[in-house]
Amino acid sequence: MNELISFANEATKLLHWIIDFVLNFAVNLGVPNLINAGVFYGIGGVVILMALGVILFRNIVHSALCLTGSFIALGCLYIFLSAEFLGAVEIMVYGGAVAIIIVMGIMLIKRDDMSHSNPGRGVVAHIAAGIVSAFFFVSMAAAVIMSPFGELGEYKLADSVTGLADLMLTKYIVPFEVAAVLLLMAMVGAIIIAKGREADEA
Amino acid sequence: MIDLQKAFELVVNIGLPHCLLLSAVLFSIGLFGLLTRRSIIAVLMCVELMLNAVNINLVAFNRFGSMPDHAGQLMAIFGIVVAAAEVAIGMALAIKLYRERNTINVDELDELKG
Amino acid sequence: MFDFALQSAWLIPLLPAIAFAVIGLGTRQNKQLSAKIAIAAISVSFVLAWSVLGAVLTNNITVEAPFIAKTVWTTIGKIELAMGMLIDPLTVVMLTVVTTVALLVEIYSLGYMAHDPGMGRFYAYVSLFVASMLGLVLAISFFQMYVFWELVGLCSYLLIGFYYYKVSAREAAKKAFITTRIGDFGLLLGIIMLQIYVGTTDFAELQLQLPHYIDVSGTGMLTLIAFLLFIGPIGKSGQFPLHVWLPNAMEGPTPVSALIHAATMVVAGVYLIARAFFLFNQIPIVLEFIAWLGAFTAIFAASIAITQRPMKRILAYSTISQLGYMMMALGVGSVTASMFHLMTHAFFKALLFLGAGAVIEAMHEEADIFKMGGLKERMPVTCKAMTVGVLAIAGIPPLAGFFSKDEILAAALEHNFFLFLIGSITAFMTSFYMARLLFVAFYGELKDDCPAEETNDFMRYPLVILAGLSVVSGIWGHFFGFGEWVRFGAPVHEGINFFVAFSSVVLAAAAIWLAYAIYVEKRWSAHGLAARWGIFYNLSYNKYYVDEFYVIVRYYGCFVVARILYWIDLNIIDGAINMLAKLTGAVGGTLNRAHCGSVQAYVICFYGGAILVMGYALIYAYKVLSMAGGAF
Amino acid sequence: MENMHALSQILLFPILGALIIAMTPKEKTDSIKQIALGAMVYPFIITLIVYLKYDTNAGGMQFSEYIPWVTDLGVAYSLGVDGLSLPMLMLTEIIGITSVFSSWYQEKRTKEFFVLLLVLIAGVTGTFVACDLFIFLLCYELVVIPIYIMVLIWGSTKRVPKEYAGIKLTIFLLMGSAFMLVGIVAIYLSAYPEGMRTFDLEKLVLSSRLGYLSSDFQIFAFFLLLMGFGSLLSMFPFHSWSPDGYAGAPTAVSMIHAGVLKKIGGYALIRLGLMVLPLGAKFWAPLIAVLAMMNVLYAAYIALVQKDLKYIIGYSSVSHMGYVLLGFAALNPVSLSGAVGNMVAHGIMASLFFSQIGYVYERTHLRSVPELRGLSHQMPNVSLGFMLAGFASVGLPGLIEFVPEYTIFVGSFGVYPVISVLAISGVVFTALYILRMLAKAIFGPRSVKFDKYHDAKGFETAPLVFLGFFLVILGLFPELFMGVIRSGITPMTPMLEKIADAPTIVDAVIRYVGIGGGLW
Repeated sequence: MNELISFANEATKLLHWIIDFVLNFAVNLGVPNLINAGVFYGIGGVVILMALGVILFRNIVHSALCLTGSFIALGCLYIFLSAEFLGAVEIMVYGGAVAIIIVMGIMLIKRDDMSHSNPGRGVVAHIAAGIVSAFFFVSMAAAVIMSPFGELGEYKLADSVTGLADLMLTKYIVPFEVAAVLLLMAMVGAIIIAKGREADEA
Repeated sequence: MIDLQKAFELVVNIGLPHCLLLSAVLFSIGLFGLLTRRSIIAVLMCVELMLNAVNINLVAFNRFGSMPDHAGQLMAIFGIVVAAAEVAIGMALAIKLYRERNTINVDELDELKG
Repeated sequence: MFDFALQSAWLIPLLPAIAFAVIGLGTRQNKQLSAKIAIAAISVSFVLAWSVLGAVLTNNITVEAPFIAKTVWTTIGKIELAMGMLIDPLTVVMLTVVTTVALLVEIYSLGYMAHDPGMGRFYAYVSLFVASMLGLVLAISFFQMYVFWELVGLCSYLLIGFYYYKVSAREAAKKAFITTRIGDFGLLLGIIMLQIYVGTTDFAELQLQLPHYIDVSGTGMLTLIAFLLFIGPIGKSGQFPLHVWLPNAMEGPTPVSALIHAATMVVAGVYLIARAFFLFNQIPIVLEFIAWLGAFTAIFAASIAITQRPMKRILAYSTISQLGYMMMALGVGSVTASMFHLMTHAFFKALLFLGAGAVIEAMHEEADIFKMGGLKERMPVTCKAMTVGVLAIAGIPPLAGFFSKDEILAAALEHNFFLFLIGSITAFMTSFYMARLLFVAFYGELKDDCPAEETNDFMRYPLVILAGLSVVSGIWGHFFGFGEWVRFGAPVHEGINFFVAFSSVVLAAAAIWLAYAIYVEKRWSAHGLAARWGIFYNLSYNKYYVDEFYVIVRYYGCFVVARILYWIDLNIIDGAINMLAKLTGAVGGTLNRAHCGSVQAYVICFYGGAILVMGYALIYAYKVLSMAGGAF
Repeated sequence: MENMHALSQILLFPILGALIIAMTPKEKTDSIKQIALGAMVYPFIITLIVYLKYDTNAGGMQFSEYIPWVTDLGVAYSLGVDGLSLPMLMLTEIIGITSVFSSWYQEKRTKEFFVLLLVLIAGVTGTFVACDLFIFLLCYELVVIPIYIMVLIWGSTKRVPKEYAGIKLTIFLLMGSAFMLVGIVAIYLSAYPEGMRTFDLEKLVLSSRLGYLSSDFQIFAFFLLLMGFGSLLSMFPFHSWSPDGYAGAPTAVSMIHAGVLKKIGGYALIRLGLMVLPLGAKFWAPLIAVLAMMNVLYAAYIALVQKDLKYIIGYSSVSHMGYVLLGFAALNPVSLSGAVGNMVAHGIMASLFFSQIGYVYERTHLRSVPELRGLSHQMPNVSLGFMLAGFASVGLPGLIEFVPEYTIFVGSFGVYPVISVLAISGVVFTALYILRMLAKAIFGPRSVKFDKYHDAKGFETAPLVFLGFFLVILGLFPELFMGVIRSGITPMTPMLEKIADAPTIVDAVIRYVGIGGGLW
C-alpha cells in the first residue's frame, strides 16, 4: 500500500514535472501568444469575412445575416479584449436588436424577388469607391504603423461590469442621462416618422 | 535581411496596432459599401460597420492604453446607444421613403441637386 | 407804456406766430373766428409797434445807440447762434410800416376773402408771414435775418400757391421759391464766410470788429462776401436777373400781392443792405454795383410795364422798378432816401394793389385793363383812391412819392449824372404807365357788360386810409426830420433840390399828359405806335424773353443733365454692381454642377478631403518623427 | 435710474415683445398689434427718461452696464450712452414706435411682420447702445435677416422686382458687414498684445491714444471701415442700393432703414473710425469730402428726374447723407456735431416722408408722381405731412434740418471751401426736386379718381402727429438735441486738434507724384 502511495506520489511528481516541463516548453516557445494570436486572427478573420459578405452579397437578406455574424464576432473580439460586458452588449444590441430592426425593415420594404435586392452602382462608382476606401485604409494604416506606441502597460483591470457601473453612475452620469433621453427621442421620432400622416391612415 | 524572429513576434504578439488595423480594414470595407450600394438599407448596414470599427478602436485603446479605468468601454457603449438610435430612425426614414416614393434606391434621391 | 413796449418788442412777432399756431391747429375750419384771431393779434402788434416808435423817440435811441436784447438759440462748437431784437430807427420804420400795412390788409381781406372756403388757411399763412417778417425786421444778426428770410420765403410760397388747385398758381409758387432760393444760396454762403472769416454775424459786433478786420486782412475777402450777401437781395427784392418770379407771384390773392409782393417782403433785401450798410459802405465797388444794377432794374422793369395789359402785372413790374430805385439809392450811399422811399412806396403800392384787387374782384376776375373802362362811375371811392396812388407814385407834389423820389434822384445826381438820367427816364416811364392804367381802366367809355360795383366797407376803408397815408407820409417824413432820424453816418437834412424837383415834376406831368393824349383823347393810336416800334414793343411785351431763357436754362442745365446722370447711375454704377452680381452668379452656376444630388458623390468628396488632410498630417508627422530620430 | 438697467430694458423689451407675439395665435391680430405697440411704448418712455436725465455737463458714457461674457476673447455685455449715441437712440425709438403706428393696418401675415419688426428695432437699438464691438457686430447682423425677409414678403415691385431690391439691400448690408468685420478684427488684433485683447470700445480708444496703432495700420483699417460704413451710409458710388431698396421695401422697413439703419454707418464712422483711428480718418478725409460732394449734387440731380415718390426720397436721402459725410470729412467739432445732428434730422424727416408715402400707396397703390395729382384735395393731412417733411428737407429754418445743415456748412467751409460751396449749392437743387414733387403730387387740380379714398384720420395720423411734433419742436428748439450732441463731440476736441496736421491722401499723392513743396 505504501508502495502504491509512494508510486502515486512519484507518478504525480512525474506528472507535475512533465506538465511543468511542457508548460515551460510552451511558454518558452511562446505558445500563449500563439493562442492569443490564433484567437485574434480567427475572430478578426470572421469579422472581415462577414463584413465583406455584407457588401458583396446580392441578396439583402444574406447581407443582413452576415452583418449579424459580424456583430457577434465583434462581440467575441470585445470579450477577447477583456471587455466582457461590452461584448455582451454588442451581441445583444447589435447582434439582436439592430439586426432585427434591419431584418424587419427589409421585410416591410422588399416583398418580391430577393435575389437582386441589394444592387450595386456602376463600374465607375466601384472604381472611385475602391480608390477612396483604399487610400483611406492606407492612410489610416500608415498612421497606425508610424505611431510609436512604445511599451504600453497592461493593467489588471477590475471587473468590467463593476468598473463601467462605477463610471456610468458617477463621473459620466450626465452623458448617461443624455443618452437615455436620446434613445427615448429616437424611439418617439422613429414612431412618428414611420407612422405617417393622419391622412394616410384615414 | 528581414529579421524573421522579429517579424514573427510582430505578427504573433497581439497588441494595439493589430486591433487598430483590424478596425481600419473594417472601416474601409464599410466605406466601400457605403459608396457602392444602392439600397438605402445596405447603406445603413455599412454605416453600422463603420461605427463598429470605431468602437473597436475605443475598446482597444482602453485595453492597451495607459489609463486604468473603463472610460473607453463606456464611450463605446455610448457609441452603441447612438448607433442604435440612428438605425431606428434610419429604418423609419427608409420605410417612410419607400411609402412616399416607392423606392429605396439612393441614386434616385437627388433633391439636394442644386 | 413806451418802455413796456420796448422791453416786450419780442411780442410783436410772437403774437402773429401764436395766431398762426392757433388757427393752424384749431380754428382753421371756422372762417370768422380765424380772421378775428389773426386781426386781434396783428392789432396788438400794431399798437406795440407804434409804442416802440414812441419809445425810440422818447428814449433817445438812435442809429448809433440801438436797443439790443438777445438770447442764445443754440450753440455750435464755440459759436453761439443768438436770437434777439435790435431796435433802432431803421427797425422802427419797418415795424410800423409792416404792422400798419398788415393790419389794413387783414381788414381788407375780411371782405376780399369772404367767399373763399380757405379763409382760415389764408389768415394762418398771413399771420405766419407777418410774424416772420417782423422777426426779420428785428434781427440782430445776419443769421437771424437768414432764418426769417427763409420763413418769409416759405410764406410767400404758400400764399402764391394759395389757390393750389390752379396749375398756374402752383407753378408760380414753385418758381418764386426756387428763384429766391438761388439768391438765398448766395446769402447763405456770404453769411457762412462772414462767420468764418470775421468770426461773427452779429450786426453790433460786426460793426465793432470790421475796421479791425480790414486793417488786418484787407478788403479782398470782404468784397467777395459783400457780393454774395447782395445775391440774396437780388433774389428776394426782384432785381435783374432774378426778378422773374415777382410778376408770376401775382397768382396769389390780391391782398397777399399788396402785403408781401409790394409793401413788405420784397423790400427785405433793401432792408438787409440798409441794416448792414456799415459793411457795404466799406466796399465802394459793391455799392457801385448795387447802384447800377438797381438803376438797370428800374428802367428795365419800367420798360416792360409800359406794354403789359393785366393790371396786377403792370403793378408787379412797377414794384420791381421801384425796388430798383431803392437799390440805386442804397448804391449811391443814401440809406435815408432808400428807406424813405421804401416807406412811402409801401403805402402807395399797397393802396394800388388793394385797389386793383377791388377792381378785379368787381370785374369777376378780369384783369386785363383794356377790357375795363369807365369804372369811375361804378366805383367812385376806389377810383379816387387809385388816383391818389397813381399821382403819388408819379411824384406829383405834395404826395408821398414826390418827396421820396426826389431825395433818391438828388442823391443820384450827387453821385453820378448817368444814374440820375436813368432815374429820371424811369420816373417818366413810371408816370406814363401808371397814368395809362388809370385812364384805360377808370376813364374812357364804360363797357356795356361791365359787372363792376362799388366794393364793400371792409375793402373800402383800408383803401381810404392808405390813400391818406400816401398823401401825408411824404410831407411828414420830409418836414419832421426823417433824414435826421433814419440815416447812415452824419445827420443831414437835405432840402429840396429844386433842379431835381422841377425836372421830375415836369417829366411826370408830361408823361401823364402823354398817356391822356393817347388813351383818352386818342390823339395817337396805341396800336399804330406799337406797330411802328414793333421790335421794341415785342421785346417789352414779351418781357425781353427772360422767362424763355430761364426755361431753356432749366431744361438743359437741370433736366437734361439729370437724365444723363440717371442713365449713368442705372447703367454704369448700378451696371457695374449688377455685373459683379452676374459674375458671381456665373461662377456659382459653374460650381453648382458639382451638386449632382447624389449623397454618395458627396461622401466621396468628403472622404477625398479627409484623405488629403490626413495625408498632409502624415507627411508632417513623418518629418517631425524623422527629426526626432526615426519613424519606425 | 443708473442701477435699473435702463439700457438693457430698452434693448431687450422689443425682443420680449417679439417672443410674446410669437406665442400669440396668429388670428388675434389686434392683440398682436397692441403687444407690439406696448413693446415699443415702454422703451420709448424709458429712453425719454434717459434722454432727459443724461447729464450733459458731465458728458461721457452714462447709464453704463458691464457684464463679462467671454473673458478669454475680451467680450463683455457692455452698454452705455454718451452724447453721440443718445440722440441716435432717441431717434431709433421715435422711428421704431412710428413704424409700428404706420404698420397698424398691415393685414398680411401680421404676426410674422411684427415679430420681425421688433427684432429689427432691437437690433438697431443694440448697435447704438453697445460699448463693446462684439455686441455691436452681433446686433448689426441681427438686423440683416429681418430686413431681407420683410422686403421679400411685404415688399412691392415697381421699377425693379422686390426680390432684386431685397437681395440688393441685403448684399450691401452684408458687404458693409464683411469689410467692417475685417476692419474690426484687425483693430482687435493690433490694439493690444495677446492676453490683453478686448473688444471694449473705450479701451480701444485708449490704445489708439497711447500710440499702439501705427499710422499705416490706421490708414489701412480706416479704409476697410470706410468701405463698410460708407456703403451703409450710401456713399457715392456705393449708393445705388438705397433707392431701389427703399422702393422695394414695405413702409416700416423703409422708415427704419432710411431713418436709423443708414445712420449706423455715420455713427460708426465717428465712434469707431474717428475715435479709434484718427490718423486714418484724417488721411482719407479729402477723399470723403469729394465723394460727399458727389453724393449731394449727383443724387440731387438724379432725384430731379425720378417719377416714383420712393425713388425721389431715396435719392434725396443719398443726397442728404452727402452732408453728413461732408461734416465728417471736415473733422472739426462744429462740423461733426452738424453731421450727427443731420443724421437725427434726416432720420425723422425721411421716416415722415416714407410713412406718408406708405399711406398713399396703401390706399391708391400708386407712387408715381405723374399719376398722383392734386392729392391735397382728398388728403389734406397727408399733404401736410408731405409739406412738413419736404420743407424740412429743403432746410427751412424752424424745422429740424436747418440748424444741423448750417452747422455742417460753417464747419466744413473753412476746411474745404470749394467742395463746400458746391455742396451748399445742393440746397437749390433740393428745393427744385422737392417742390417739383410737391407741386405735381400734392397740388394742382382735383382728380376725381381719388375721391373714393379718405384722408388719414384718427389713428392713421399718428405718424404725422408724432414725427411732425419732433420735426417742429426740435426745429424750434435745436438746443434740445444739439446740446446733447455737443456734449458728445466736445471731448474729442483735443484729439481733433492733434490730428489737424497729420498727413492726408493729398500729401501722399503729392509725395508719390514727386512734386515737391516748392511747386505747391
